[in-house]
Amino acid sequence: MMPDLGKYADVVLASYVVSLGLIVVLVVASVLRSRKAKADLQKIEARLKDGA
Amino acid sequence: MSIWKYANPVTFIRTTDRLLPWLSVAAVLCLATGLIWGFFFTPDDFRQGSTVKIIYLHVPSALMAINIWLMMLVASLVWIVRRHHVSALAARAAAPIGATMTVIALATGALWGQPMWGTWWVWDPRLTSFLILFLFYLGYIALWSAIEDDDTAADLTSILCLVGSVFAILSRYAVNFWNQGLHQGASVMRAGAITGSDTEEKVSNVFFYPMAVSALGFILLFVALVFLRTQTEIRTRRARALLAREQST
Amino acid sequence: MELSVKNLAVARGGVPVLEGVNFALRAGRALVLRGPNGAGKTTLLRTIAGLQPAFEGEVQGAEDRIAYAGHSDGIKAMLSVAENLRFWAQVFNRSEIDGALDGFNLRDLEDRNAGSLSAGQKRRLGLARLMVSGRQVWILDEPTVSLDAASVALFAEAVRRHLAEGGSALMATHIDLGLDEAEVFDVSPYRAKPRVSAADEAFL
Amino acid sequence: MIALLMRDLRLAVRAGGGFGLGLAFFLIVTVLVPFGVGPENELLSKIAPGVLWIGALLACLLSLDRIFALDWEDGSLDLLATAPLPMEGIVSIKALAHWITTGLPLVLAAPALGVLLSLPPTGYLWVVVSLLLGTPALSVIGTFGAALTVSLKRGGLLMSLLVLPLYVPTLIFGAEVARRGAMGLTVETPLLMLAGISFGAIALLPFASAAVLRINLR
Repeated sequence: MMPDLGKYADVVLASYVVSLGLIVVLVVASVLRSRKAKADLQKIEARLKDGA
Repeated sequence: MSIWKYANPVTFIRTTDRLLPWLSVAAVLCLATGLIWGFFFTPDDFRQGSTVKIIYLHVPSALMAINIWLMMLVASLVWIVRRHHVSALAARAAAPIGATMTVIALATGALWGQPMWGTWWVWDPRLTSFLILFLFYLGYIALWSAIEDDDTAADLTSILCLVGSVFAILSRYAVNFWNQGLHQGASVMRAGAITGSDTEEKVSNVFFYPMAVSALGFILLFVALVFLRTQTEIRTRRARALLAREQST
Repeated sequence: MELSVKNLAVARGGVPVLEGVNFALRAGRALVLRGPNGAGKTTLLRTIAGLQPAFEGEVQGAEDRIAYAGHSDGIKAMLSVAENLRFWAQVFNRSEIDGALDGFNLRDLEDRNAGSLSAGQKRRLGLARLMVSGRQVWILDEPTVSLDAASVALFAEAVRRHLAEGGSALMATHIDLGLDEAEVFDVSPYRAKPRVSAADEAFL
Repeated sequence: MIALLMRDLRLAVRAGGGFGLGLAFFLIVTVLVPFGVGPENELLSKIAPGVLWIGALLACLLSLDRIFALDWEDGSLDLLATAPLPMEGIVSIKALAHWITTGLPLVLAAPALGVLLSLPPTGYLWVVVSLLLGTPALSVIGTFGAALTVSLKRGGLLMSLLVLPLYVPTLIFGAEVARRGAMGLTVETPLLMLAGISFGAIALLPFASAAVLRINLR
C-alpha cells in the first residue's frame, strides 16, 4: 500500500506531517473558539431573555 | 437585494451557517482526494524522485498565502469605503489562516529544497519573499490584538494592510533583484526554479490534476475557516455589545 | 460671525453622551458650560474644537477660528517660557508674545525653563498660549485648575480683554469668574438617552 | 511649519532630547560586529557595507518612538491638530526633524565607522550616497509606524514588528548600492530603485501617516 518513496522518504513524509499537522491545529483552534463564542453568546442571550 | 445584505452580521451568520456543513464536507473531500491521489497514485519525477509529491502541499499553500493577503486587502478596502463591520472582521479572521498557509509553504519549500540544495534554507527569492510575507502577517495580527477600540483597530489595520501591500510588492521585486544580483546564473537560481510557478509550466498532467484538486481543497478549506472564524468574531462582538447595552440601561 | 451649534450630539468612545445641543456664541460673549463630572463637557468641547467628529448635527463657524486649551498644556519642559510661547505664535502665523507675557504675569519667568515652573505657572503659560494664537474663539476646558486666586483674576481679566476686542470664549469651569458677558449653559438637560456605541449597535 | 521643525530640532539637542543616542548606538553596533565575526580584515571589508546599513537602520528604528510619543503625552499633538497646519504637513515635518537629528548624523558618521570595518576605498562614496538617499525613506516609513502605535502605551516592540518588514526594500537596495560600490561594480540600477523608493515614500506615505494619526487622535 505505502508507495516507495526512495531516499527522499523522510522529507516527503515530514512535509505531509508538518502541513497536515498545522492545518489540523488551525481547524481545531478555530472550532474550539467558535464553540466557546457560541456558548458565551447563548448564555448572555438566555440571561437577557429571562430578565426581560 | 444586493450583495451588501450579507454585510449584515445576522444575515451573514444565518447564511454561512447553512453553507458551512457543505463547504466543510467539500473541503475535506477535495483535500483527501487530491492528497491521496497525489501521494499514492502518481509516479515519481525522473529528476526529483519522490520529492515531487510535496508539490501537492507546497503549491496550493503558497497560492493561498498570497491570495489570502489579497482577500484581506479587498476586505480592508470595503471597510474603509463602506464601513461594513463584517468586512473588517473577515479580514481579521483570515489573517491567522494566511499566516499558517505561509508557514506551510515555507516549511514544505525548505523540506523540498533540502535534498535539492543540500541545505534546509537558501535565500532563494521566492522563499525569502514568503518569509517577508509572514512578517507582514505577524505585524497585522499583532496590531489587531494590541488596540482595544474595535473600530480604531479596524481602521488602523486596514491602512496597514494597504501600505503593507505596496511594500510587499516592492519587497518582492527587491528580493528578486537582490539574489539575482548575487548569484547571476548560479546553481541556486536553477534550483529555485523548481519551486513555485515555474514548475507549473513544466509539470505534466500526471502531477497537475491531483495538484489542482488539492488546491481546490485548500480554497474550500479557507472559505469554510473564514466563515467560521468570522462568525466567531461576530458572536464575540455581539456578546460584548449586549453586555454594554445591559450596563448602559 | 458667530459660533453656532445645531442639534449637536457628541460621543465618547462611540457612545453618545450629549444630544440635541443647540446654542450660538456671538462675538464679545462668553458661554460657561456647567454640569456634573462625566456629563460630557470635555467631549463637547473637543468636538467643537474639531478634535473628534460630531455624532450628529453640526458645528458652524469653528473652522480656523478656535484656539483650544485642554487638560494638558502642551508645554515642552526643555524650552524656556518665551520659546514655548513663540513657537505657538509661529504655528498660528504670528510673532507677538509680549502681550501674553504681560497679561499672565510671566515676564519674570520669561527665560526660565518651562520644566522648572510650578503647576500654576505652567497653567498660566498654557493659557497665555491662547492669547498668542490670535484666534477669535477660545475653547477652554477647566482653565482654572491649579490657579491661585490672583491667577484666576489675571485669567478673568485676560478673558474680559479678549471679549472686549470682539473675541468670544466657550469654557467649562465651576469657578465664577465674575464676567458680566458670560452666560451659563447647563448641559445636564441634554444628556443622551443611554445607548450603546455605534460600533456595538451594528451587532444588536 | 518651520517653527515646528525648529522646535523639534531644539528639543532634540537640549538635555534629554535623545540627540546622539542613535549615533552612539550606530557606533556600538559597528564596534561589536568585529567581536562577533572575528578581526580578519578581508571578511570585515566584505561585509562592511551591509553592516553599516543594518547599523544605520537599527539606530533609526531605536529613535522612532520619540517622533510622536512625547507630543502625545503632553497634549501638544491635540493642540497641533487644532492649529492651522495640515496633518500631512505635521507628519512630514516630524519625519524631516527625525531625519535631521538621526538620519543625517548617521550618514556623516558612516565613513568614520567604515574605517573600523576596513571598508574598501571605493566604497566610501557609495556608502554615503546610498545612506543619504535611503535614510529619508527610513524616517518617513518609521513615522508611519510611529503614528500607527502612538496611542499604545508599550508600542515600541509592536512598532518594530510593523516597521521592519516595511524597511526590507529600502535596506536591500541601499545595501546593494553600497556593496556594489565597494566592489567597484556599476550601481546604477539599485541606485535608481533606492531613489524611487525614497521619493515615492516621501511623496505618498505622509497621507497614510496623517490618516492614521487622525484616527488615533479621535
